[in-house]
Amino acid sequence: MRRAAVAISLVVIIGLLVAAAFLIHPFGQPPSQMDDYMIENSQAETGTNNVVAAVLFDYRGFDTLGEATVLFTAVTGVVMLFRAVKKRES
Amino acid sequence: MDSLVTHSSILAIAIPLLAAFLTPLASKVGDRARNTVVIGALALAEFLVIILARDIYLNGLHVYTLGAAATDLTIPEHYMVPVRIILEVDAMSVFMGLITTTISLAGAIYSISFLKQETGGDRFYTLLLLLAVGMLGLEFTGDMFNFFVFLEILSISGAALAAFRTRFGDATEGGFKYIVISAVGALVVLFAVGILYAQYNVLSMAALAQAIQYTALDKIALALLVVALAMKLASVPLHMWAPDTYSVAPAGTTPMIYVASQACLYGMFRVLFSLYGVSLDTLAIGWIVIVLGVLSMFVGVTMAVHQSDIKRLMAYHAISQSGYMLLGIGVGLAVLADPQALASYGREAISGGIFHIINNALYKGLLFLTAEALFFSLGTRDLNKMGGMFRNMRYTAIFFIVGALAISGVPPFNGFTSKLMIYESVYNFSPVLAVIAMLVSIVTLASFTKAFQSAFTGPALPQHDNIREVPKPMLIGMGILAIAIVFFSLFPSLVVNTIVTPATDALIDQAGYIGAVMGGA
Amino acid sequence: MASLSTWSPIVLVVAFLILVAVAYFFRSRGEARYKEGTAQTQVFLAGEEAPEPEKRHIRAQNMYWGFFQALKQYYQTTMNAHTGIINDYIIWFTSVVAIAAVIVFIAGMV
Amino acid sequence: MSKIVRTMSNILIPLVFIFGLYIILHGHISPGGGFQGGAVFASGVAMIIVAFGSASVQKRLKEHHLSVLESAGALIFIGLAFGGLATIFFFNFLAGSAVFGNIPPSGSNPGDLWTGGVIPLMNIGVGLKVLGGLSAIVLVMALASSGIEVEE
Amino acid sequence: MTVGLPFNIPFLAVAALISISFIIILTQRNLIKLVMGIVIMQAGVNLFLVSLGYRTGGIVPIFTHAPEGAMVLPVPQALTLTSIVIGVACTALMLSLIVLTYRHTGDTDAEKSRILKG
Repeated sequence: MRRAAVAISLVVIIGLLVAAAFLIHPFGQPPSQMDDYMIENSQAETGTNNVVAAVLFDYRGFDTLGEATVLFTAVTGVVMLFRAVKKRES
Repeated sequence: MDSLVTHSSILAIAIPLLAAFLTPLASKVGDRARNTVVIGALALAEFLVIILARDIYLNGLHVYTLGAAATDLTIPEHYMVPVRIILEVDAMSVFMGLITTTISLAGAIYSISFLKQETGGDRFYTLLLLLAVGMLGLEFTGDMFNFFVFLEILSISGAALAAFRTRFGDATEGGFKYIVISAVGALVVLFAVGILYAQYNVLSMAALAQAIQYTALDKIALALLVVALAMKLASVPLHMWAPDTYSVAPAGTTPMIYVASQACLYGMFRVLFSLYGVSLDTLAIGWIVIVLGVLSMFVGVTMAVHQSDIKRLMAYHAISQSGYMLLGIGVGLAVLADPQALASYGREAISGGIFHIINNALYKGLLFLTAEALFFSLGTRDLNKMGGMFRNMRYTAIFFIVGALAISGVPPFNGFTSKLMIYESVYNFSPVLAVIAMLVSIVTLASFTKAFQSAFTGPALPQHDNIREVPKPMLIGMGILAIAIVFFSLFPSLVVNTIVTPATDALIDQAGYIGAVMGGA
Repeated sequence: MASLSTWSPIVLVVAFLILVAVAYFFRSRGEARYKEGTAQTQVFLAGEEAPEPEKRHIRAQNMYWGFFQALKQYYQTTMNAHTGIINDYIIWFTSVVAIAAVIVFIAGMV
Repeated sequence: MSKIVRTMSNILIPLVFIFGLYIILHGHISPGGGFQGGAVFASGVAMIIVAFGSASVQKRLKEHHLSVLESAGALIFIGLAFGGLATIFFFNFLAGSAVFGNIPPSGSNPGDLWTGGVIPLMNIGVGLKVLGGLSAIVLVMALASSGIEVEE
Repeated sequence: MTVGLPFNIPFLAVAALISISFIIILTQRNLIKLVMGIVIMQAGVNLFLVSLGYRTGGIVPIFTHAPEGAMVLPVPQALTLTSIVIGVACTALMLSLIVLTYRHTGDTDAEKSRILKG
């Protein structure tokens, strides 16, 4: 039962992934309406030569804040997990 | 005040986040300073969400373009697509925001006395704030990739919190299961976001919703998104992590992790209604959601009756109650393309589902807190080892009764109101589904009778002689939720008209959601 | 909302309060002969000695025995499905993705 | 670890740290940035731990120092984001001002360090955060795997 | 829609990576291997994101003195960076939880280290 479920679902999922690979735009020719704006205007708007840095910290700065938060969460979590657990009797 | 309203959507996310970064420093000062920072930040977030909600009900939905020169400059001048991250808060998002902040506040207050017995309290509170931030961000964002980022914040902080009591082996296991499920789910979501980005080269939900054509790739993305979010919201048969995680999560965090899964439910509806909308094959997708809902209701409740671990029992009920929401909103989705059916019963089904989210968050949160109070006092979650606690923990018992009657849909409690809305509207769609829903409600009452009987009634067991009522902060945390339940029970039409109906309208109104960003297109 | 206009919890609350008042009335008519520490406070079980509290208490696992017995087949199947192994959770996930994708594509073709 | 490893680490570690700082500080005009530089820096810390052992590192470098560093970085970052609140959260309020305010000419140019507004400052904040955070993760996991508990 | 097969090989590589990761996750009972599967899936998704932004003959999206040309898309690179950091964070937490599970149960097998069931 488990083996059949694994086999069938894997076949369907691999099929979906391969179909997606064929259906997606040809490699090297992406649509680029949003990115073109950033390439053209990042220097004037943010004063940065590095467009990726402009995207990271200006256009999509909130994502970067979220990403920094994820790292902060993971550090807090790991330190918390390995803390000394001595129950203080109240 | 005006500028506070303008910025309230981002401040509701940013202030708890700032507090989370400050908590490690504040706890160097002392426990009292730390508690003040945490509870103050959550109370401030609650206040901000309330004024945001008030403004949204008066003036329509909020958009907030991060980093632009003006909040409503969603699209750069002389350009056709949004390039920045946009927060898009409508009545549905703010409805979830109200739930999130209320439950987080109750959970944070509740946890104070629990942390007196444990080490690592500052990390605990940091993670608790981050969990609240993750939920609020998930609910307020209008950007697909940002959605993924907040999904990860929510998952990682939730998993770490679930494993907080590291001295128990089951706690680490529950946390591990949660993080694995979340990691796989979030990666699948990210893959789907990548597929959408590849086709339309935009990430804003509104811009995507306008551009979407329901191609074969969109169908793949839809299947991946819906099932991944269904796993995060613990719908049967993807629910198995939920009892493992909910049963081990400490103190006030269990309701929060549960609300986090409700936030994923919101995310699923956002994807279905606002992102895909009527371009979907609504009947087929609606039936997928309905089947997931019915399975969740039935399997969840039958598994719950069987449990003898009180928190597992409640976790299975949480799954079962999510089924009602999926059923109600699934029926609404199935008839979304049919204006006549939508007007006659579809809207009410959606309203019932949405009303059930807030009712359920309140009473399920209260029940999780009472279960944790029992665990706090007795040191066990096993119902077989409990008995006669009514004498020793009177307030907890009363809170338990309130929650149990509400969840079982006993009139006049609020659970009955939302279930009534779901029964009536679903009956028009398919009578069998309504009958199943009623049956599930009966079994729910039966299983809570079992839990109450074994924990609170019966003869006083000698080993529990010196057990006393839980400390005051715990009672306050439970009291907030109990008062909210009583209020919701006594004035259901007020609540429905004030917050539920706008949320329903916002969820159905895809054109409004798109127009707020794309400029009436 | 059609259903909510006809539904008012206040009526039920008032009815409940009236019932409480009636019950209190009957209770107040009773005789106050209750004495601590006599045979009155003991559990009466057909004249036999009452067992210890541990034995008297009905444990959670013994409740609804008949219900579980009647649904034995169902419970065996579902309990076996809840293996608690993390891999199985993801197998369920991939299976549902597969089913959902097939339904979405078939519904698109019809 | 053997003497060869320790000697080589002694030579390499300053270079790794300087390279990490360079990547952090030049994030806005060349490939790199706070995350990448912080990760390079943390890999230097990982090298110290591998070469000298976590127990001896722990005497000099406590976990809570790294946590404070991380919190400070995070606060710099979110503080800069709050700084734009006069207009909008995350508004680049320093672009065009006296601090890091130069606007480079459009198109190809050699690059100027004094550009980018808040971006270089955010890079520094994120860099501090990532180097503190990743070092803390590495240190704590190394300590945990050798059975030493983290002190609160 | 015409599809040039040789040019979509990066996307096929993505499909292969994600398929491999699913095979590992579904069949391997060792928790460490499970995490390895998830890391491979992260790699696959990251490769997918970054290859979405490639433009034939494109240059790095940074203005320097280097010869000018069409730049590759910057947003996928930013998204990939974000996703990598998130992946690292997630992996660190998963491995820590495995260490703790091993301390409690003495095993890293998914079935033998299981306490919660039913």
